[in-house]
Amino acid sequence: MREKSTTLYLGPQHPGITGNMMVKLQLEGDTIVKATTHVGYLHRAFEKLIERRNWMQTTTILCRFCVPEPDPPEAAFALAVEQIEGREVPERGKYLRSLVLELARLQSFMLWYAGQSGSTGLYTVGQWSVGDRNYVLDLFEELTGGRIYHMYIWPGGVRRDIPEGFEDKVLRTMDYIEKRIDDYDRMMFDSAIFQKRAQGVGIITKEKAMEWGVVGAPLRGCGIGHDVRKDNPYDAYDKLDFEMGIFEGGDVWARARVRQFEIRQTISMIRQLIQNLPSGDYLNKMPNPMKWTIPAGSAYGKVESVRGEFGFHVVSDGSDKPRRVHARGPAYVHGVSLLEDVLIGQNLADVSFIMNSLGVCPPEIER
Amino acid sequence: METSLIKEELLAQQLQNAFENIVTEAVRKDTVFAYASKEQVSSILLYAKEKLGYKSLAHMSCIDWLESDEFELVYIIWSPETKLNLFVKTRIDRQNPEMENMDMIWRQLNTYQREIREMFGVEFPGFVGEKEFILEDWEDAPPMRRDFDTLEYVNDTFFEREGREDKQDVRERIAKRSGEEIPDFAKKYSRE
Amino acid sequence: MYNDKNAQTIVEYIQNFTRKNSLFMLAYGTGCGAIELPATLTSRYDAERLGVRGAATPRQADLLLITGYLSTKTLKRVIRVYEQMQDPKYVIGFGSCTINGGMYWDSYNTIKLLDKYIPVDVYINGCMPRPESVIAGFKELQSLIAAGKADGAAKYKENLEWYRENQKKVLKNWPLVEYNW
Amino acid sequence: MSFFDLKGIVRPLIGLSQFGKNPHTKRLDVLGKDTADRYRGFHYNDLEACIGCGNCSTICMNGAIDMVELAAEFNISQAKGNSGLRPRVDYGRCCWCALCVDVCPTGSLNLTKEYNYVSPDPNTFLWTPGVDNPYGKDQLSFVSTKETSLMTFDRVPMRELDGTERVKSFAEVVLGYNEEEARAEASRCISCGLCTEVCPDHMHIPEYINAIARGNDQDALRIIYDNNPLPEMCGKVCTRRCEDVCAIAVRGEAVAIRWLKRYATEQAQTADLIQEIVNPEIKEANGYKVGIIGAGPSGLTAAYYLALRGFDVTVFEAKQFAGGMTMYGIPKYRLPMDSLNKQVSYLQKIGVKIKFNTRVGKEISFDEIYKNHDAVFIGIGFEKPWKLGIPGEDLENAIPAVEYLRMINDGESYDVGKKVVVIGGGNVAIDGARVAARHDADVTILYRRRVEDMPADWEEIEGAEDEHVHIHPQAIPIRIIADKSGKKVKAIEYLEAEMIAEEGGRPRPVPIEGSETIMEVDTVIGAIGQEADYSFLTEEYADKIEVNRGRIVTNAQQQTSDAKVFAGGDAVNKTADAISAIADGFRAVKSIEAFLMKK
Repeated sequence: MREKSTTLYLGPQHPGITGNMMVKLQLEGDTIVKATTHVGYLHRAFEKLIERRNWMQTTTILCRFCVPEPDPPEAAFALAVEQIEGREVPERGKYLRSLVLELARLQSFMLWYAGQSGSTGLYTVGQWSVGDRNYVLDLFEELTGGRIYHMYIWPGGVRRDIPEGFEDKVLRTMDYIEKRIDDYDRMMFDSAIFQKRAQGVGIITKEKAMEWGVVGAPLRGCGIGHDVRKDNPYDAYDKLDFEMGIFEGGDVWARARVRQFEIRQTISMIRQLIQNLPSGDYLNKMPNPMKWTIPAGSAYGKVESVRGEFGFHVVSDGSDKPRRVHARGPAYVHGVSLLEDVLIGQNLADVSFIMNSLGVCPPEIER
Repeated sequence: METSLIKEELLAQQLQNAFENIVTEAVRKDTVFAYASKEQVSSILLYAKEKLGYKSLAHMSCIDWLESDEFELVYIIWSPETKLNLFVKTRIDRQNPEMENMDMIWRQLNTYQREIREMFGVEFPGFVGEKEFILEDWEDAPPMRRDFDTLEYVNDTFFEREGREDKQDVRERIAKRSGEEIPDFAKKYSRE
Repeated sequence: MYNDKNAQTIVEYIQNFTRKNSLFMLAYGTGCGAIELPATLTSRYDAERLGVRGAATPRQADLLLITGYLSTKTLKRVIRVYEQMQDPKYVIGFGSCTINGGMYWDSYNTIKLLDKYIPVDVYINGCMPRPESVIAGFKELQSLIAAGKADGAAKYKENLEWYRENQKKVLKNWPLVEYNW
Repeated sequence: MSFFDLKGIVRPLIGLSQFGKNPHTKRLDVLGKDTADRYRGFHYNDLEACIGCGNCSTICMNGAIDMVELAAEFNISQAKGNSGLRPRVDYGRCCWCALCVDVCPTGSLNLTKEYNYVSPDPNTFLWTPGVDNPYGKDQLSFVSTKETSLMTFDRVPMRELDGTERVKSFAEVVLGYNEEEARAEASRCISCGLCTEVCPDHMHIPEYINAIARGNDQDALRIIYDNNPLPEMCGKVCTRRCEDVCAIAVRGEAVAIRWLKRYATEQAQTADLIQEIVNPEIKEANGYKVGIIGAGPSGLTAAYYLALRGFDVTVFEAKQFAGGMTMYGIPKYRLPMDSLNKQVSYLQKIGVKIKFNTRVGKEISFDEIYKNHDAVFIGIGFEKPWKLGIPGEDLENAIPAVEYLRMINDGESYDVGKKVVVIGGGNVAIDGARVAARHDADVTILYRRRVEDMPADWEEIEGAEDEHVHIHPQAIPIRIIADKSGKKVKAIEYLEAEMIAEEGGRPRPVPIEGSETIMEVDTVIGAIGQEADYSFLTEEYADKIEVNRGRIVTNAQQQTSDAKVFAGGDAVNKTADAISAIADGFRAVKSIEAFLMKK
């Protein structure tokens, strides 16, 4: 007997949804037969606003593109501007940028731990990891002056040099967090509940992955090893020793394993960056921000954010304001067409679980 | 700098050989531009995808060149082998903006095309996708067009908190205090 | 004390005391300020000791947090959510965006003055507010409740016409459902 | 995985290991009191250090910062170079990006550690930093330093001839900016406009600098010609008081406003080109005739703008060339002759008639000018040098500096010999010294006060030192000693002085008794000041036109006690620089127009 189909609106106000968005589900029983994503609840028209901002002002609005991880947008924009302008970044600036990007990745991974485990009911991990994440945010506060929005990476380098004694603090924090991650893993990855929920759920096949433009951890979870940090190294990544986590399977479990592997790589990278931090200038200063013009041209600057490739297509017409800044976040690919496809055949209870593992971040989709 | 662009020059040459009437340019490290006409874009993208290994679509973007009455569409594709970014650029008429639907080449183009249709009003004949993507009940001009003035819209639609009317302009105040008369043609150089 | 006109009766006092110590906030991250809520609720800042904790649906919630900017599309849902909530209900506005538009002051898609659309009891300064500020906001709201001054919901009912007029100015094509609260 | 997964059930119990441990939860009473040293909280503005340039307001992309006038009780300085406005921040807009801090030229605006503020009233989020949070002074966190500021505090250096190279000829010392340097220098400007108030002529400085920064040199020139017809001269020798109040100069080197003006004027190398670029609108002739006495800066300015307004203008100049003191009093290595002549011939193209070699009172009488014109402008300047007032100054080789400079500029020769003493500390003295140095003389400047008290520009003083001119400060000459013939100078005797601070005044030099020194010299050049020569005013007019302490008395509109006669330049104002003279001329034009058109 065929069950009657039901339409269910999941979100925008729903405790399980990853942000302010909505998925319209066509259900048969509790199996999804069709999913349609609705976004736009967080549309702030950044790209329109940037038309009215000059280059310097643009750098401060960018971090709001993606709230859980605000630094990759800053870095991607800076890279694009540097490409157009031909501005060199001093070596120390490159290292500090990478340091900030890795710290941002670390705190974002910790937030992911909370989201991923929370959506299976393992709330303790969330209490731990979000509580411990504050130690990373403390580092940011010390370095950049802000907890979440740093506005630290500028075209040409970084905004301020590191304060005194900062290196020690970073290393101490890393030691602490490294110890704690093992606890999270025991709680989460060793848990029978999590394993059973994650394995074989939300599968993306290898063939589909490239075709659909999957990036980041979901791509590496399909056994395909691509990472912007390795492919097109930016900042100090060509001087760092790290590995990509590549796992087969393409399910939530594989993606979780990728992240489990990479959070340790991140900690090791932060240690390397602190140990090899060169001396010298940290910023190749731009001229007076009110009169700063960038020669006409366009560029695509991309960095690896925790959820995958984050890029900015920047077009300059030679004036003091950008002509067009178009962001491409990983969630733009993962959160709309891919999500609609992956959800088909899954259980209703797994929706927020899968969304967490794909790293769907609505503010990045609609900007 | 020039000497290190071997890979980029090679790609530019390959495309140049395969297509007539396109202009290619190895701009900088990892970046190659190809300027083509509207009709050629799909064949270039297919060629690059199938023959040259540019398997991944990184981005699709639309730029409004109000001055020359054109929209510029940019497709940025990336190859896992050469690790180069290829920009395929084309310009279409702004008055009657239409572009070939290409979401069968890359599925993600579906999302991009939906956004560009909504934000710029570019039509993609034959393209299936819900009309409303980000906006809801939008009745004005497509907002990302440069002739849509967001500040004007805001002043018409939303409120502003009172209590800030006593602000002054430094330049005007100085000019008033000293009796300086700034000629009209110079005012465009005054501080905003 | 009994001569003071503003003095509360014993019943009101007990009512307010219990209300202020169990604020269930609706889990609805309307904007970017929501990123500090996990931090506020978890071990380091632990807002739960103030009696603040999440509630899954509007009908169980007392507290609506508007975490920053509201796009017009979300405003529609927020109004709906707010009207579904049962009395007593309170609203906290997070950060610059709810006060005067914040950094999206010239954006065509976000509202600027939250108090024109729904009543707001407390505003928290910041972009975005830190967990400390959020907790300060909760405490301020608690003291307002204890003093019987957090009367946003009553205001909304009284001035419904005015709120509706403002809401309709930005929300086109939406039949505004009348809830029987 | 089997159905019964023991490991999977037991391992999560690791959570129990945290049991009994001290929690890292912060106590409520310490919450919010331990922010980082660099936290970006509320603003704090040092109201006294702030000059109200409004740069913070301009950079703020949220339109959160307004410049407002504060209440009188805060005693905000309304002096020139201070707009008297102070920033007010709307915390309903601010995003704490701190760009305002990083562009603050004075470093007065900083952020504090304080960030906690909650209120049920949304109208209380409008704060004036420094007024609403005076305690912020002790909580500064994200501060503006010279190193982290986005302002460029160092000037693009001006290329100059080398000191030893310079003394060989009268070639121009300063080489001028090239395009790249000019753009870089112009882009340092923050366009606040504080400088325009200090400029006597109120030139539109931010506008033309901005035009240069944006690459529109011709627009810049057009803006400059709006109220200054001799910009090339100003670009080379202006006293540039504008640079003293430059917002950037509070912590760094002022924007090189003078050199940028010079750069803009270099875009027009001939008079024809100036006309082509400036292309001023010349009004139809209105039939009024205006006579101008003296083709100095004030006279030429008045002539130019009157001509543009349709007046029939005639300038009477006693000497062979126009320019007045700028032609005869400034050595050619600072202001080449061609440069001035080019500007004058542009004025002539516009329709200004100049009668050279026509000294009023000699070739033509003042009476004639007065009667034949509807209005008269007097811009005669100070050409008569003051006397030193010491014995021996009538000797043959004791010569006033203006006279010496005039002779050299006129192409006459004057042998100063090997050893020269210049008396005075103004620009004229330095000019005299540097010119003498170019004639292979060993030059010493005697000045009553200290070097830092010298009224001359520091650049000129440095230039002189580069050219091996000795400066002997705190030396008061008492007599010049003649040689055996009794006609020529042999030596000069002077007293050393010490500076005695006086209450309420600047320190005064007091001679030290018994410190008389005699220095052998060939020539003494005196440069202690000049005065005007009013001998052309016949008795009839001398009564009508009031002169007080050597200066013609005018009202604020440059009108003298005779309604038909206007005056300007050194003969009227005390500042004695070219730009003030130009300002006088410009003001006079407006009042002449008002005076005549009203009739």
